[in-house]
Amino acid sequence: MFAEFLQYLLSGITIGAIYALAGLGFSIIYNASHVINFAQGEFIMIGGMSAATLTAAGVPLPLAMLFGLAAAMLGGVLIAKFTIERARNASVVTLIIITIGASIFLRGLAEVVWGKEFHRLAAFSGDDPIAVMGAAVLPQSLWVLGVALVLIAATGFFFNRTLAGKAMLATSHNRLAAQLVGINVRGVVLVAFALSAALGAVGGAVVAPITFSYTEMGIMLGLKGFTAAVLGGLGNGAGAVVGGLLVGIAEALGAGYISSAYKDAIAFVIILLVLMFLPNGLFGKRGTERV
Amino acid sequence: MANRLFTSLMAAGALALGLAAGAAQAADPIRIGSFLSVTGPASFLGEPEKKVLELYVDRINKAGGVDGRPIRLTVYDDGGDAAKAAGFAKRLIDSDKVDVIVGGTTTAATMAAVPLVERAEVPFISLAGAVVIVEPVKPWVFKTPHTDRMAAEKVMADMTKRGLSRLALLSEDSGFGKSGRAETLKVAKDMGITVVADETYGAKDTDVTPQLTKIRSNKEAQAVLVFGLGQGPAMVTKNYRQLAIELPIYQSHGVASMEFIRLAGGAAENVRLPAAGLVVADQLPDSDPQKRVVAEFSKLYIDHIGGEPSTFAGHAYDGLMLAVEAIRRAGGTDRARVRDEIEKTKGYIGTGGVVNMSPTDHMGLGLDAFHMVEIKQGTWKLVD
Amino acid sequence: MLGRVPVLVGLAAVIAVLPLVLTNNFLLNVAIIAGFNAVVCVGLNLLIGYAGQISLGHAAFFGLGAYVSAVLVGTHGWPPLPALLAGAAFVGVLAFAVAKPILRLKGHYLAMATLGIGIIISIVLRTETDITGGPDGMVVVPFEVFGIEVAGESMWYWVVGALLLLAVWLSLNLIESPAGRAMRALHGSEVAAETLGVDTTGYKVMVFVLSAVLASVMGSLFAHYLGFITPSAGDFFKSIELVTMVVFGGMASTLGAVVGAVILTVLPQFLTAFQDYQHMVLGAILMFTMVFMPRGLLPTLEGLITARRRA
Amino acid sequence: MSTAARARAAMTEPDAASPVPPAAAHAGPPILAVEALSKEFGGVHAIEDLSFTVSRGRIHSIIGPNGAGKTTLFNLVTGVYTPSAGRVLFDGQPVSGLAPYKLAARGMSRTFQNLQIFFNMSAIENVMVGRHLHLDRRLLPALFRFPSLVRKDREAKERAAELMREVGLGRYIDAESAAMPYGALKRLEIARALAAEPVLLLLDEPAAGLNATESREIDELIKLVAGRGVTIILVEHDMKMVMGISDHILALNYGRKLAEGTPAEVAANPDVVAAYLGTLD
Repeated sequence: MFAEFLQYLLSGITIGAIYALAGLGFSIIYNASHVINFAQGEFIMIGGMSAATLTAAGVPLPLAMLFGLAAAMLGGVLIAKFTIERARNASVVTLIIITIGASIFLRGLAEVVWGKEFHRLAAFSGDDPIAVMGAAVLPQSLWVLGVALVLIAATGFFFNRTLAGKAMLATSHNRLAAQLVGINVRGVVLVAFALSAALGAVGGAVVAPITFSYTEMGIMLGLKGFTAAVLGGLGNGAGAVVGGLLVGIAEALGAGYISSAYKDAIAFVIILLVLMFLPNGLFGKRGTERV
Repeated sequence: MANRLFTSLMAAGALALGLAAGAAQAADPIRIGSFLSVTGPASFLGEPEKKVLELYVDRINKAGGVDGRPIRLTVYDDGGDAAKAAGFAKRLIDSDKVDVIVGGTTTAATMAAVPLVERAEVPFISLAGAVVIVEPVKPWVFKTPHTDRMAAEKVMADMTKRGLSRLALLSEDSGFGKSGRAETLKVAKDMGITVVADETYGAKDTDVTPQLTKIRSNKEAQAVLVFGLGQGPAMVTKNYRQLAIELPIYQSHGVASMEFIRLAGGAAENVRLPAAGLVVADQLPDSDPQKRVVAEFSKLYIDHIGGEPSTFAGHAYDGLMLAVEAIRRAGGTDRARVRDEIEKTKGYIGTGGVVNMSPTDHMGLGLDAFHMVEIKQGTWKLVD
Repeated sequence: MLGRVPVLVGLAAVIAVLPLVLTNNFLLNVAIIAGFNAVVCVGLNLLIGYAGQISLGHAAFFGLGAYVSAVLVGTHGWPPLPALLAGAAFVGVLAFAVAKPILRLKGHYLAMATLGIGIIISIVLRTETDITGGPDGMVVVPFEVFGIEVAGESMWYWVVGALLLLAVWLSLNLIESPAGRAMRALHGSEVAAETLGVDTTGYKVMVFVLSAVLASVMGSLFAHYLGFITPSAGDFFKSIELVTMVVFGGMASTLGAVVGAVILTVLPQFLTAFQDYQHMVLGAILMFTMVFMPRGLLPTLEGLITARRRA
Repeated sequence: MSTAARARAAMTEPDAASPVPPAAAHAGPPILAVEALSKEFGGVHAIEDLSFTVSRGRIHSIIGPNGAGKTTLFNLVTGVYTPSAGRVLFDGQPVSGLAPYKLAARGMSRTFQNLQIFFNMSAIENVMVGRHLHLDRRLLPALFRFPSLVRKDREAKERAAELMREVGLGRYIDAESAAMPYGALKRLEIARALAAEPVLLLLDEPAAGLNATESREIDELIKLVAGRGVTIILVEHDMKMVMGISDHILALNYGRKLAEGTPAEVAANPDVVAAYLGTLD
């Protein structure tokens, strides 16, 4: 009984960590530019695909991951530079369509470069499950959790302790004021995209041994990341992380105890319930509209 | 103003489409059409199928075609979606005006196209597994792979041999998986096997541990049968090992591809499944009539496409050959005569076995061509 | 802005002349599917373009309509027309029930909620295998009404063409009426509209239900036309496709929605010629059209033409 | 009321909710009474324990330094905000908690300090939205273009054009609102509010950002409207204008009433001078 619960909980936390990384990516970009980047999932895909295909070609894993990281960051910066920056004043829907276009483009590019088949990435430290109180944990799950933890802590450090990070936060609070005190707000948008892409790419690489890599792997992960970010309150990084873990755990428990077929629906049911009572998410800023 | 623009846009679009369709009216080729799941969850079936069709059509054309007529092959990717498959079947019939269709990677795609080919009276050789495709017999529909019923029978015969009688079933929510589940339940009754767990998983699931955790907790189960195709079963197999389940695991013939072993990695060890002789060609006795055909196909595949040929590649080859032979015998592409000739196929030795069709059997394969294999050290090992 | 009459006459002329160049059933088939999409987009444009409310889950209503028809006709032996109406009623009630709580949300939160509803509905369609046939879908018999069977591409072409004209006429009528102005006003400023007596919640709900019901009706017909239906008719990608058509053609332009639907239905058919590159090309076209014409194709072209005329 | 009922009310009863006709001035209870009204935002009292009345057919001004709570008060009176405590009576009926559109149906109309123009519509369409309550608001007649609806719509358009000319926007009748200058948009809001034929009109800084000539024109306009029996509540920083046209003035500071009375009385009140006029210098 307890072993079963623990099994569900552990798989929930593992996948939740990836949602948290994706959600954090959404939040960072949202803060810098008020854009919901629907291509966030593609950064995960680029990370996963690079790691899987390059290691298969004999490249050492760290190098392959580094390449994926660089490729995703380049992709992110190019999207920011050539689309988002130019379409600053477009409506919310138009911006959504632009990022969806970018996501289709990146997926198409990946199909050309890597093909449409599924790729396998060997687990970083073997496939032998570790028994934990009756539940079995893959060593890769620990990699996912560890890497996610480090990335989240590093992101937190960047925004709270470094000048560049503080400048980005300032920009999200008041773009004009930030501009006036000499912050390069355009640069901020580029950095935000690069940072989100980096989070996604590393997340994709560590999760690939669990999920396989394929060009469509980023779609659902991206949507769940968006759910995590909204659940935590858009623009609230810590909220997105909590949101991601909540979604992951709820999903795994739901799949175990309610219905595995409805697993993917659980995240969306939660978000709808939360939005009905808290229109700005769990930790979002509440405020009355100024007229 | 914008109206005029709209008109001309529409007209230009229509015209260009018309030209694209019309430009191909050269010579008098034999038109073979295909819709395959080159992408999506069944891509590891569809992708080699496409490559094989292209390779062999090319070879036939280089060798002078069929009775001097070249083959023109049109392949569409249905992405694993049955509605898309129906759309492409319509396009093949109405726009490309094909003489015969060889395709339909999945059962769902096949079944979606069936009413269309029946209405248009186009011979259609499906590459999908479920028994519903040919039972009841549909005049214009044939298939090359073994059925799911045969797979279930083969698996349960093997279980009986090993003294196992209680089975946990985990089937995919795809057409193949659903049909496989139904057949398994039916066959189990006849063969004295009890199904003690009956779970399903989604073709695109990336985590099947919840279902497997339930099976693990089921103390009655003695063996597990996974009925699905493509990457899903590879995910199941990985999760199976992750949960350290000790029971013997069987898969269906829907994973008889090196791709499965590659994806599942070490987890695939000791998995048993029924498969066509193709994957164990070198282990077949020399007396086996298939041996020569299969060896030749494997060599060509490895030389021109690369990698190990899967049974799915073989299904596509068989389908194409059955069609070409029938056209040759019919002396042309008259659809009704081609259909009749496919139905009269006797003693055709293909990668799937020896094919003997009849008006009541549109597949023509016996259980003898189906082998139980086990995955050992990352490759296929013939069990019987 | 074009007047109502020239738009309607022009569209009617195009629909009448088009079969002359659509020389085979496949081309007619593409035109018919474009027509289906166009009608749904005309409805969706009322919601997104005019009332300013995003919906990233609209295909779910299309899919639901299709499945209600498919199930009632196929499994329960209903005649197609009552099944279509039952589907529309069901979708109408469902849309009405969800509309109030979610339409309070704004911007990205509304996008999230509609996306969630769409995905949940499509998962239900995919999962309730016993009713819907699961991911593999189900066969649907031809549409038949008053003993006449609608079958064959040319017959469907005229049916869909007539429906498109009707939808455009209704849409143009609505936007130039008090109800339509109220709906546009709440897009411009919700609080101002309220203080002028506009029941903004009521109108949001109204236009949401209206566009959902239109999608449902077209979904029902689409199922009969195709003869086969899978959950992909109502999934996330279809929703995104519909929104993209509206935004690409031009928000708050009825003709723009039609143009967007037609181009984005026909384009992928051309792009199959690019084989492996087709998704890259589609993505690039979407991105750069929206970057350089953020208002969409038709409004931007109209703007250019007016500017040139003035110059 | 449920959404269902609201939607139905909006769609199916075109005339049930038409406003009170311009009432007999100077009769009956005060048109507006505010009783012990409070509004808090996260612990901060924007309005605190405020009471006052507005009698019919007069120009009633509200003054106070920035942050005194004037706009909050407008939002409370028009139903945009719900009060934390206290109540608002409109025409003798308690209306706190009613949606703005219902207050509009009872004859209340307003303009905004920060423009709330429907920039996605033409100028004349903006004014026509103001006629909303007097038109056929149902869906079906709209979809099928019932002749009666078309006829009333045409009349509404003529009336809107007339109103635009009245407020001095004659040359913008065919303009897109997005292309109009600031001063013209201020008037457009007034024309739009007047189109509703309100009994009570709340103007939130109608002269802000306008030059002296434009200010004077707005001044004349307000007097003209008041002259027709519409009660006006005015929030304005332009003291000259306020002192010139108001019958009655309410001075606020930090959400509380500082003083009340005729312009002369308020101007002479030492508290007001200290809190407000003093800062003007």
